[in-house]
Amino acid sequence: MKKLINDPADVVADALRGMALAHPELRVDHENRVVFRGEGPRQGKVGLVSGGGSGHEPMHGGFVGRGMLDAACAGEVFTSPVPDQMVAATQGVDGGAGVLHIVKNYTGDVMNFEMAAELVAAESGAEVVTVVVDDDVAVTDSLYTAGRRGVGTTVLLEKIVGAAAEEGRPLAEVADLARRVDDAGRSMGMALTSCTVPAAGKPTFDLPEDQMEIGIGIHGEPGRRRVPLAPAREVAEMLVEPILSDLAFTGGEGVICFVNGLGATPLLELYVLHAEVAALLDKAGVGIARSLVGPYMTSLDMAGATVTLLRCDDELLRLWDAPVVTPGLRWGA
Amino acid sequence: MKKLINDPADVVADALRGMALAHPELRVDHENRVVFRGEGPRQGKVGLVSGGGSGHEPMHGGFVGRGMLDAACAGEVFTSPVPDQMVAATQGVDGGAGVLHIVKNYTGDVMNFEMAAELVAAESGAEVVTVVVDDDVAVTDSLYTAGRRGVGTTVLLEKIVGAAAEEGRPLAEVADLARRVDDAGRSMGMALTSCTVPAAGKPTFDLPEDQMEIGIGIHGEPGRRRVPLAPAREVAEMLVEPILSDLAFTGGEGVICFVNGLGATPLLELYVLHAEVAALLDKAGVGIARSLVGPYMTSLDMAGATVTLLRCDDELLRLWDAPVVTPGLRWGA
Amino acid sequence: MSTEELQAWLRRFAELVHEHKDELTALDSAIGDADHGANLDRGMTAVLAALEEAPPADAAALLKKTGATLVSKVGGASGPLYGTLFLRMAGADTFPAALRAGYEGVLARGKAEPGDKTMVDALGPACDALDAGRSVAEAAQAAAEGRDATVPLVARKGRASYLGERSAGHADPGATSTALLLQAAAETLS
Amino acid sequence: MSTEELQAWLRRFAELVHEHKDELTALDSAIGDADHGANLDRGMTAVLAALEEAPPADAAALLKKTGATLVSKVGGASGPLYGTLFLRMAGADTFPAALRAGYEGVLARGKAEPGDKTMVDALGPACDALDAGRSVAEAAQAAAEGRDATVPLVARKGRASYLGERSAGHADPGATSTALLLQAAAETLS
Ligand SMILES: Nc1ncnc2c1ncn2[C@@H]1O[C@H](COP(=O)(O)OP(=O)(O)O)[C@@H](O)[C@H]1O
Ligand SMILES: Nc1ncnc2c1ncn2[C@@H]1O[C@H](COP(=O)(O)OP(=O)(O)O)[C@@H](O)[C@H]1O
Ligand SMILES: [Mg+2]
Ligand SMILES: [Mg+2]
Ligand SMILES: [Mg+2]
Ligand SMILES: [Mg+2]
Repeated sequence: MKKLINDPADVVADALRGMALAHPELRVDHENRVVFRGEGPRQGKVGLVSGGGSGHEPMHGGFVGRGMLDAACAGEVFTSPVPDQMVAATQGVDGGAGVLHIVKNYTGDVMNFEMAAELVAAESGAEVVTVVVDDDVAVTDSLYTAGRRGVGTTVLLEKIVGAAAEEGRPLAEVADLARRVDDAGRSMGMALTSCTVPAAGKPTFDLPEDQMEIGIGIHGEPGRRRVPLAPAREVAEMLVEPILSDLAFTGGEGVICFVNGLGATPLLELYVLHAEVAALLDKAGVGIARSLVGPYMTSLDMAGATVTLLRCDDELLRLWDAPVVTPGLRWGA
Repeated sequence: MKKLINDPADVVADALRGMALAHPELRVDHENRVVFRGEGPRQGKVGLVSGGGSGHEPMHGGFVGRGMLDAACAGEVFTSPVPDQMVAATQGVDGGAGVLHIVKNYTGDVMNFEMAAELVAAESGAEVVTVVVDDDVAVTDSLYTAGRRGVGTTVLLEKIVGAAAEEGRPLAEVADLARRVDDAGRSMGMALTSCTVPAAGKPTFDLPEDQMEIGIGIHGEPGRRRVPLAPAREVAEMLVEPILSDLAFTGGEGVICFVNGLGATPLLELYVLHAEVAALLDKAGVGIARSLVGPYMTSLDMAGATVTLLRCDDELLRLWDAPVVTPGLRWGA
Repeated sequence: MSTEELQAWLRRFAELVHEHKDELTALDSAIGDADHGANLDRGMTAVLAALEEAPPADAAALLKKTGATLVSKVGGASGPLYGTLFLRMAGADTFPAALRAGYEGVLARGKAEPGDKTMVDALGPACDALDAGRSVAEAAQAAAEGRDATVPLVARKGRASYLGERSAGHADPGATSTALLLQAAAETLS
Repeated sequence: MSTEELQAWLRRFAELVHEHKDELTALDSAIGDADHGANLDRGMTAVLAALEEAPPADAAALLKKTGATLVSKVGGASGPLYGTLFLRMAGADTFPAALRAGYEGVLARGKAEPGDKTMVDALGPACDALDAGRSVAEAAQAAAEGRDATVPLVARKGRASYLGERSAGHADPGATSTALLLQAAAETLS
C-alpha cells in the first residue's frame, strides 16, 4: 500500500492535526473528532451539522465555515462517526434555533445520527431535524431496500442550505429547503481504479487494466457493472444518461453541473470530462447555470469521477452564489 | 493507460474547453491556448504572464484572475508552450505598463519565453521583463548546469507578485519582488508512483510496490534517489531537511508552508504530511505564518507531494493575504 | 448468565474477531467497504479495555457497558447494531431471553427482515434454536447455517444492497461475525 | 542544396522520427519527461503540412519555413533548438556551411557545450566531419558515434541534468534524433 500516512490506525487523528494546522480559522475538537467554526455558534442561527466516514476530504470538515456547515464529525475511514461525536457537534453549534443534521443515506450514518438525535432529545438538548441525502441513480430506489446512497448532491446541499441558515431562516424552513435540494439532485459515478482502505492495506476490488466500474459508490463499493475502458466522451454518456432519465432537468433556471474527482483523478481529466458532460447536456436541452469541477467528495485514492446535476430555480441559484468561506469552497467574501 | 480523456492528442484542447465552460469569468483563446482574465487588460497595470507545459493543473491557467496572473499559456503535456502563444498572451495583457514573464526554470520554457520576448521586442511591443523561478533543492545548483528546476515557489510567487501588480506598482518593482520571492523559496518533492504521459501511454518510470522516489520533478523526471517506502513522518524529514539546510528560515515573520499534492494524492494524506512537516519546522524553530495544503501544482496522475517553504517578511505576508479571485486560489473577495 | 461467564464470552468473541479480522474485511471488500473486520476489532478491543478499567457490578451492567462502548467506538452499521444488541440483552435473565431481546433491538434499529442478507440472518436462527430449547452449541450451528445461507442472497439492506445482483455469491460480513459471536457463546456459556 | 533535395531530406527525417517516435520517447522517459518522440513527430508533421500548403520558392525560404514551423509547433527544448537550427541554415549556400551555422545557432540558443549530453554531441561531430571534407554518410556516422558517446555521460544541460549521476547509462534523446536527422541527410542529399 502506497500512502503518505503513518500507522493506518492513526490516519484520521493525524489528518485532523494537519487540518487544524492548515486552517487556524477552524476549531478542531480532537477528542471528539469534530471540526467547528472558530467563532462558535451564533445566537438565533440554525446550526448545521454533518459528518460521515473519513476518506472523502474536503467533505465534510472542509465545508465548515461561514455560509456552509457549523460542524462536521469525522468517523474512521469509510465508517460513520459515532453518536457521541454527533452529540458533541450538536451541542457545540446550538445557537438556540435548533440544529439540522445532514446525513448521507448509508445504514451506518442513518442509525448513528438517529441514536445521536435520541440522545440529544433525552437530554432535552437542541431541537434536531434530520435530512437524509439519497441521490445516487446507480442504486435502484425501493421501499424494500436501504434506498439510494447519498453522494455528490450532499456538497451542493450543504452549500445552499448553509447560505439559507446564514440568513437566519427558521429550522423548519431550512430543513424543507434541504429536502427540496435532495429531491432536485441526482448523481452517478465511475471508477478507473479501486481505492485502498488504510486498515485493509490492499485495494478493495481488483480492476483489470482494460476495465472500469460504472455506478460505484464513494466507499470502494464495487459498481453496478464492469465495462471496457472507454473515451471520456462515452464515459460522460454512461454517467449523464441515467441521471437524465431519472428526473426531468429541462426548463427552470438550468442546473448546477458538478463534476467531482474521486481522489486520484487530476483536474486536467475532470475538465476533459466536464466538456463532454456539457456537450451532452447541451444536446439534451439542459442549460448549465453553474459549474463546479474538482475533487470535493473523494474516495481515498480512487481514480474516477462522479457527475451530479442539481435542477435549480432562482432561489437555489441565489443561495449557491451567496458568500461561502470554508477550506473547500470559498467565494464572495 | 487509465485516464478520463479522449484522443491523447486532444487532451489539452479538450481540457481547455472544459475549463472555459467551468469558468465563464475567464476568456480562453482556444487557438493560441491562452487563458485570459475575462475583463481584459487594465490600463497602467503591469501584465503578468506565465505558462508552461500542461499536466500541472490548476497551475497556471487556474491562477488567472484578479490578484494573480493576467494570462497563462498552456503547452502540450509537459512541453513548454511555443513563442507564438507567449506573444499572443503578452499582447493581450498589455495595459501600457509592461509585462512580466514568470518562467519556471526548464530549458524549454526559458528558451521559448526568450524567443517570445525577442519577437515582442522586434515588433516594438510591450516592455517585457522575465523572471525565472528555480527553487528545487533536489537539483544541485551550478553555473555549469541547467540549474535548479522551478516548482512550488512558482505558485506562491504568482500570488504575491499578482497582488503587487494589482496595486499598480511599476514593472521594475514587480520584477524585483518576483526575484525576492524566488530567492526566499525552496522546494523538495517525492513520488509514490510515476505519472503516465497521455501520448506515451505508459508510466514514465517503474517504481516497485515497496519503493518511492525522493527528489522528483513535476514532469515525471525520476528523482535523485530511490528508497524504501517510509511513514509520512520520515518522508517529511526527507523533504524538509534538504530545504532547511539550503537556506536559513528562522527569524523574520515565519514561512508560508505549502504542502502540494501531485495529482493522485488525496487531501487526507496531504493533511497527514502537513502535520509532520509542521512538527519538524516547530522543532527547527521555524514558525509557520500561513499554510497552503492541496493539489495546486500537479504532475498528471502522479501520487506524491512536494513541500515548499517561503521565508516571509511583513510585506510578503500582506501581499499573500490580499484578495485573489482565480479558479485555483480564492480569498478575500 | 453469570458475570464471569459473560466476560469469558466477550473475551472469546474479541479473540475470534481479532483472528478473523482480515477475513471479515475481505468479505466486506467483496460487497461492502472493507472495514467490518477493523470496525469490530476496534470495538471489542475497546470493550475489553472498558471492562478491565471499571469491572461492572453485575451482568446487566456488563452488557450495558459493552453495548454503550460499541456504540461509542465502532460507528458504521455494526456499531449501532451490535451496540443495540448488547444494550437490549441487559434487561433479560436468561441467555435465550437476552438474545431474543437483543435480536428484536437489532430488527427495530436496522429495519432489516430475514433474507435481506444481514446479520439478522444469523441471529434469527440462533434465537429460534434457543427458544426451541436447543443448546447454545446448536444455536451456534444455526447461526453458522444462517451465515452460509446468505451466500446466494441478493442484499436488500446495508451497503451490499447497492450492488444489486452482484451481491449474490458472497457471505454477508455481519452474518459471519454474528456466527462468531454465537461460536464464542457455545465455547463459554453453559 | 536544391529545394527538392532539402524537401526529400525533411520528408525522410519526418519518416524516421515517426518510425522511432516510441524509441525517442522511451529514451526521454529514462532521463527526461517522456515527450521527445511526440514533440518531434508533431513538429515534423506540421512542417510537411506547411510545405505542402505553400511550397516555398527557394531553399532559404524552405529552411526558414521549416524552422519557423518547428518553433511554432513543438515547444519544449527541442522546438527552439531544432527551430533555430533550420532558421540559421537558411543563410548558407552549401550543406556543410548551413549545418555549421545551424549548429552555432543551437549553441547560442541552448548554451550547452560538447559533453553536456545533448543534441550538441551528435551535431558537433557531424559538422566537423563535413568541414573536414567528408561525405554526408560519414557525417551521419559521426553523429551516430556522438549519440553513442552520450551514453556514459552525466548530463549537465536539459532535464536529464536533474538526475545527476543517474543520467549516466542512457543515450540522450536529442542526440538520438539528431543522428536520425543526419541519417536522413545521408540518404537524400548528394
Ligand atoms: N439494516 C441492517 N440491519 C441489520 N444488519 C445490517 C443492516 N445494514 C447492515 N447490516 C450489517 O452490517 C454489516 C456491515 O457492517 P460494517 O461493515 O461494520 O458497517 P458499514 O456497512 O457501515 O461499513 C453488514 O454485513 C450487515 O450484516
Ligand atoms: N541547453 C541545451 N542545448 C542543447 N540541447 C539541449 C539543451 N537542453 C536540452 N537539449 C536537448 O533537448 C532534448 C530534449 O528535448 P525534448 O524532450 O523535446 O524537450 P523537453 O526537455 O523540454 O521535454 C534533450 O535530449 C537534449 O538533447
Ligand atoms: Mg463502513
Ligand atoms: Mg517536455
Ligand atoms: Mg463495512
Ligand atoms: Mg522531453
